Amino acid sequence: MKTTYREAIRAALADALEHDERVFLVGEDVGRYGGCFAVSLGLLEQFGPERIRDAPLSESAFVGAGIGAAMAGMRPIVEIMTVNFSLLALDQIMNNAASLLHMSGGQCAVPLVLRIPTGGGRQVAAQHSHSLEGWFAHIPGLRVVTPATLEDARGMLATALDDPDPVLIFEHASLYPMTGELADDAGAVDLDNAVIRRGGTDISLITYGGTLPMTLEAADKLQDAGVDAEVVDLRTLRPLDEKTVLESVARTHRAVIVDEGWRSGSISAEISARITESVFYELDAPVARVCSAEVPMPYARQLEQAALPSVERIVAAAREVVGTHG
Amino acid sequence: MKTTYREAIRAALADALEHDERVFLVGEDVGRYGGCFAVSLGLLEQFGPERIRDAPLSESAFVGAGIGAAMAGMRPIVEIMTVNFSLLALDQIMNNAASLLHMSGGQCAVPLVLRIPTGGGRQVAAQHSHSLEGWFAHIPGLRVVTPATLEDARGMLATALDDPDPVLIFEHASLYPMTGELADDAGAVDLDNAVIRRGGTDISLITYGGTLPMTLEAADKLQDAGVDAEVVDLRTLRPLDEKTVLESVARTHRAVIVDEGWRSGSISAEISARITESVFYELDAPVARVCSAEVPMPYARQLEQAALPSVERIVAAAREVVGTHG
Amino acid sequence: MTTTVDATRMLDRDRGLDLLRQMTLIRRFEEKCVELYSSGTIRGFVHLYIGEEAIAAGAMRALTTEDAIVSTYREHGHALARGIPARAVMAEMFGKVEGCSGGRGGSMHLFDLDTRFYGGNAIVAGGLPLALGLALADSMKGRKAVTACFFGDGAVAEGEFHEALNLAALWGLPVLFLCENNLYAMGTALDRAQAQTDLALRASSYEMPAWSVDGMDVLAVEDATRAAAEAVRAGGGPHFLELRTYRFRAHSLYDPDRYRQKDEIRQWVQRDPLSALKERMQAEDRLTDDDVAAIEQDVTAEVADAVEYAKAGHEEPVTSLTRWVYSDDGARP
Amino acid sequence: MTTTVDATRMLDRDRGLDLLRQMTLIRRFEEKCVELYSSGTIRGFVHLYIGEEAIAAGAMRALTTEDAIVSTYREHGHALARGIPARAVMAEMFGKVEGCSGGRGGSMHLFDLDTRFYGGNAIVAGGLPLALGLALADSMKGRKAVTACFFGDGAVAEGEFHEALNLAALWGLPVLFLCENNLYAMGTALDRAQAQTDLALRASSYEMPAWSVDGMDVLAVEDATRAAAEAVRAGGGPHFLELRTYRFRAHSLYDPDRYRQKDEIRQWVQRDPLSALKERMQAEDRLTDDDVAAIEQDVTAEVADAVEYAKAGHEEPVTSLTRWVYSDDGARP
Ligand SMILES: Cc1ncc(C[n+]2csc(CCOP(=O)(O)OP(=O)(O)O)c2C)c(N)n1
Ligand SMILES: Cc1ncc(C[n+]2csc(CCOP(=O)(O)OP(=O)(O)O)c2C)c(N)n1
Ligand SMILES: [Mg+2]
Ligand SMILES: [Mg+2]
Repeated sequence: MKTTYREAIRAALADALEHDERVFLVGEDVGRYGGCFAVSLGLLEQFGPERIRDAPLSESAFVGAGIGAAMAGMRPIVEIMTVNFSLLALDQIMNNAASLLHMSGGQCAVPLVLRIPTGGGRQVAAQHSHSLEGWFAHIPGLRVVTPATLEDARGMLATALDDPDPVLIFEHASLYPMTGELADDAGAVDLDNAVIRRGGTDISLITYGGTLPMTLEAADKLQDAGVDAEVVDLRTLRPLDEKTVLESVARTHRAVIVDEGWRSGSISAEISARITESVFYELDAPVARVCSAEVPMPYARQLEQAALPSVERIVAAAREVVGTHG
Repeated sequence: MKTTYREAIRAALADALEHDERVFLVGEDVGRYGGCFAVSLGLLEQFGPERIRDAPLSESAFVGAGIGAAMAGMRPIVEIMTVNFSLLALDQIMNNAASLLHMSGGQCAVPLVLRIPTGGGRQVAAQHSHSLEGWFAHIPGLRVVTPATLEDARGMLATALDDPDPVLIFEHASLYPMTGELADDAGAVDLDNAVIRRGGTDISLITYGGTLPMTLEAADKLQDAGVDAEVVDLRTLRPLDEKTVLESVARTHRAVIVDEGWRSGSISAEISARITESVFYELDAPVARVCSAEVPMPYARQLEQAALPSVERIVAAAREVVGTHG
Repeated sequence: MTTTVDATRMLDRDRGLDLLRQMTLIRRFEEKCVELYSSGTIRGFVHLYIGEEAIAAGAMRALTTEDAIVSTYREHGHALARGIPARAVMAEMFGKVEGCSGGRGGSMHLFDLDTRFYGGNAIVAGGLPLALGLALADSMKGRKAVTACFFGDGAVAEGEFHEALNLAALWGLPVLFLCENNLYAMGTALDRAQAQTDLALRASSYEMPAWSVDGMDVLAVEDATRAAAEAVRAGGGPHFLELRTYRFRAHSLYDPDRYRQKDEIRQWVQRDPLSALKERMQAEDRLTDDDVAAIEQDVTAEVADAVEYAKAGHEEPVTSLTRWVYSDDGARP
Repeated sequence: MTTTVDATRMLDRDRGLDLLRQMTLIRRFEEKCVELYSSGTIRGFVHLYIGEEAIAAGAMRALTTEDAIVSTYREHGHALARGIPARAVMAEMFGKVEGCSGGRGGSMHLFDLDTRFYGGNAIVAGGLPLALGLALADSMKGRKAVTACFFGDGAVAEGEFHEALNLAALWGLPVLFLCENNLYAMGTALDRAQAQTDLALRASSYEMPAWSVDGMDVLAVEDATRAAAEAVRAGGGPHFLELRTYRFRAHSLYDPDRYRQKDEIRQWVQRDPLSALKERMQAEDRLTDDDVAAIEQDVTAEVADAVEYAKAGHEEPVTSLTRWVYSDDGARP
């Protein structure tokens, strides 16, 4: 069936709401408005205001309420309109959602799902263009996933709802219109493994979320330049599927990490560090990174484009690493 | 003169308040109570309630007020009682303090100083033991410093106040009672350079803040074991003084990074990544890290001690890297 | 209590013409923005002020150049009424170096320190704490300035609203809170967001003088703002005005506006602040058709000029991408 | 309005003895904690409830086992009064596996899901949003439960307080907010933190029934809590009680308590809730010296037993350090 990333998530939401009465959706404008990215459009009519709950502008309160409801046996899906506003709920996320299970000696599990649109590229400037998913992955107790395909958009929610612990699903806003074929019986997918989206022998391009499409495109361009690149989609940023990444690098002996986060202290640094720690002697060249420039996102188009990862920057970095400047 | 880390900071505060009328201190219990770590004890009596301002429990409001006052030409020093509560002000820190200068095309500089006690080790459990200074260093627009000596405790504040941009000073709570000699004329110190606290030829131990003392102790232990370790104190986590770190590693060809932050996505990962990117061919062994276990801090003493970096763990990691298990 | 217009001032034709021109400029400027957005010249988020012009025009006329302004992402009207040249605002929408934020802010982040316009802020309620600080700085420096802080009804639910109003009242800061209550926060109606829908009552629970004003009546807005600002300036501590208004367009140029009844919109459009002022002036023989035509011509020319200026502006080279992340490169004031 | 004690109920001797025993247990338990803290057996932060016992004892007696509790870091009294065994609480203070949080929480994080005690929370106001969620879950599941949420006067300044009260009222959630107003947030007196010092008035601005209660009168607390809880249970939406009290000791065992007048403390100590109840019962011939002696003996034995139990408890091996970070290792309920 032909569908979009947006529709795939909506279908996953409808599924969950239909098959599990403990599930409900809460967030700003998820109901009457239909979601600021139209993801939940129509769900209010289908499931009613009890289960599709519009919340006031109170990020900390409704995220915390989701945590409390999860502790009491519900399976809340809380949407934070965009990651840019998640900072207002960070205390609830780190000090409660991520800590309660441990603080209570295993009593208070928090089966909460947070859906958080993320990413830049739409010229909405410094306060509305954050890519913080890799940053959230620093927090023990959380599971952080980044669907980058229609299958994952359709399948990660169900698995996240089955997880007894808090799962943050970061949806890159640029992916919502992504269109493609999806199996009619597409369903739950695992959240444990990174996946090799494209096999290759010369270099491993490691990425996730919003930058997967451009990384695949870069791999094609590299092919033309005689570089056979493997593309690894991390899918889950916490806990990292180190094994798949390390095995890929051990095969290709070279790696470039593509990450929309600001470079310093990004998840790309963690991956680079782990590669060095585990397969150092397999490396034929230093691990390289293609990240966002360390700047609050500027509005002007040419500046924003220069700040973000791009096919050109990925290709250049990869060629540098394989040493083929042909 | 004999003094403590706590007194050195208090002296720096008194100095600044005395010599610059634009300077004032605001935070929870900084006045009447004297600061929850007694750092500002006596300042209210000396400078009055206009300049030593007790704030209600409203982290977002008084941090934001500090930003606004800085924009209007004051030099506010805002104390967040501990880093554990800084999450409540993170929106103001990232979306305003760090972004306003850029968003305004260079018009709105924010000469704000945030003082933030940080760190674990006192058995105050999951919500009161965070070490997030390395995590804050991910944010462009901020300067993040971590005084680990009496000289830096005394001298970093003045330089931070001279900085036209926001500076976060993270004071590790375990350092407050640290006692030692300080020159009577001790004053401002630079915030640009990492410093080699102990010269060595076999391996570089790279650390900052609360873990500097144990790292120096570990270096002594290693000396006894025939390993001559160099100890680099980063001092500033953003922007990183890459040069000093890379030069040290280029000399010793081996590195262990010691960081109290949770391992995944910590600043130690960034340093490891930069070492690989820049001096890969100088490395005789993979870079190693000694960080905190990825767990919300447990209360029980033996568990907390096991979660934190320690002299033993540093020594073991260093010996592993130099391959001398003698 | 609702303020009533002092009739004697209505007799002032210049005042009426000034306000009419200001509101018309904002209206035509934004209509042009819609065009330019459709043609792809202006990008990002654009939040129109159409229907709410009386607030910016009336409030700014009651403030002095010493006063400071904190605004939101719906701030074209505030910026223009404060006196930021239409050229600089339009160039910002184009992302040009000549823009009031050097092209780095865009529609949601208009800044101009010459007029003490401390920017559009795109985090709902994020500007309130900044306003406290600006006011605190002014009072510590002995300036008699007022910090006027604009925000919407939706911001009232945020924790920062509560923290800021409490702190402003507690410290007696010279802040004038101007709440533009247009009855909706995106698709969420006021009564679906607030347990207490009387926002002036909400504010007065902080022991701060607060009252509601007809935000469609530019004269009422100016008078109320002047009265409140004078009280603040006189040391009366923070004051709060709820300005009752309505946005005639969708939340942003992204928004299909599915959540409002066409009837409701129609009724409010009948209270268009521009028409209201015109009718009032005409009824009192203070406005001729020629006046209206002159204003329209004048404003249309100003907007056209702004567009030309913006078109002719320069794109910042990507080589200076990381400029202004830190002040080292010259921003130090 | 302040509730008055219904005299007929005062005649119930068992009720008086029960409340007296409960308050005495909390008092002696904490006095023992001070000893153990000085000797280094108990570590970390310890916030004493001494002086405030009437609130925990009275409120918990008015709640049912179906109800849920959300507490703060000053929660020894809440935990004991809710029925968590002194043994489990003391073992937690010792950091032993047998502790009610497995030794991972300590004094500030006592948890017991068997009694629906959802924990001490050490972030001021951090528990309020959790209470909304518990209440929402109970109401969606059709349970007639009330979520009782304790917090201090200092929490009222936090943004989360505002967001939580608004949301609870807006959604009509079955939450009973119990504000323990002991006049200080660490060293900051109420009137130096709140522009609105009448906390019940502050709460009622959210259109929620709210009243103040003498928190030193255990009977008044129980009656008021019962009345409010019944109203909530009956579908009356959230209610708020301001419980006026005072902590006899410093904020924590770290605090030198420089900011309070000795006189003020002395006056409040004269209103010690334990003595107050004793005197009242004695005046009505409902209490003999033997009763008091029996309670003291009984409680002392319980505390001693708790200490023995805690001492005999086990330390979790460091090999299981990362247990409970995720549920995989068995926590899934
Ligand atoms: C903290 C935060 N949450 C969510 C948003 C997304 N958002 C932008 S405007 C808006 C509605 C604000 O409504 P209101 O305050 O009434 O202002 P109006 O748009 O009506 O002028 C929302 C939800 C945001 N910008 N900031
Ligand atoms: C968000 C946050 N800020 C600061 C602190 C530090 N702190 C712990 S208790 C406390 C005072 C709280 O006072 P109140 O709410 O009145 O409760 P009480 O201690 O009087 O029972 C403070 C400031 C904290 N734990 N959380
Ligand atoms: Mg609105
Ligand atoms: Mg208190």
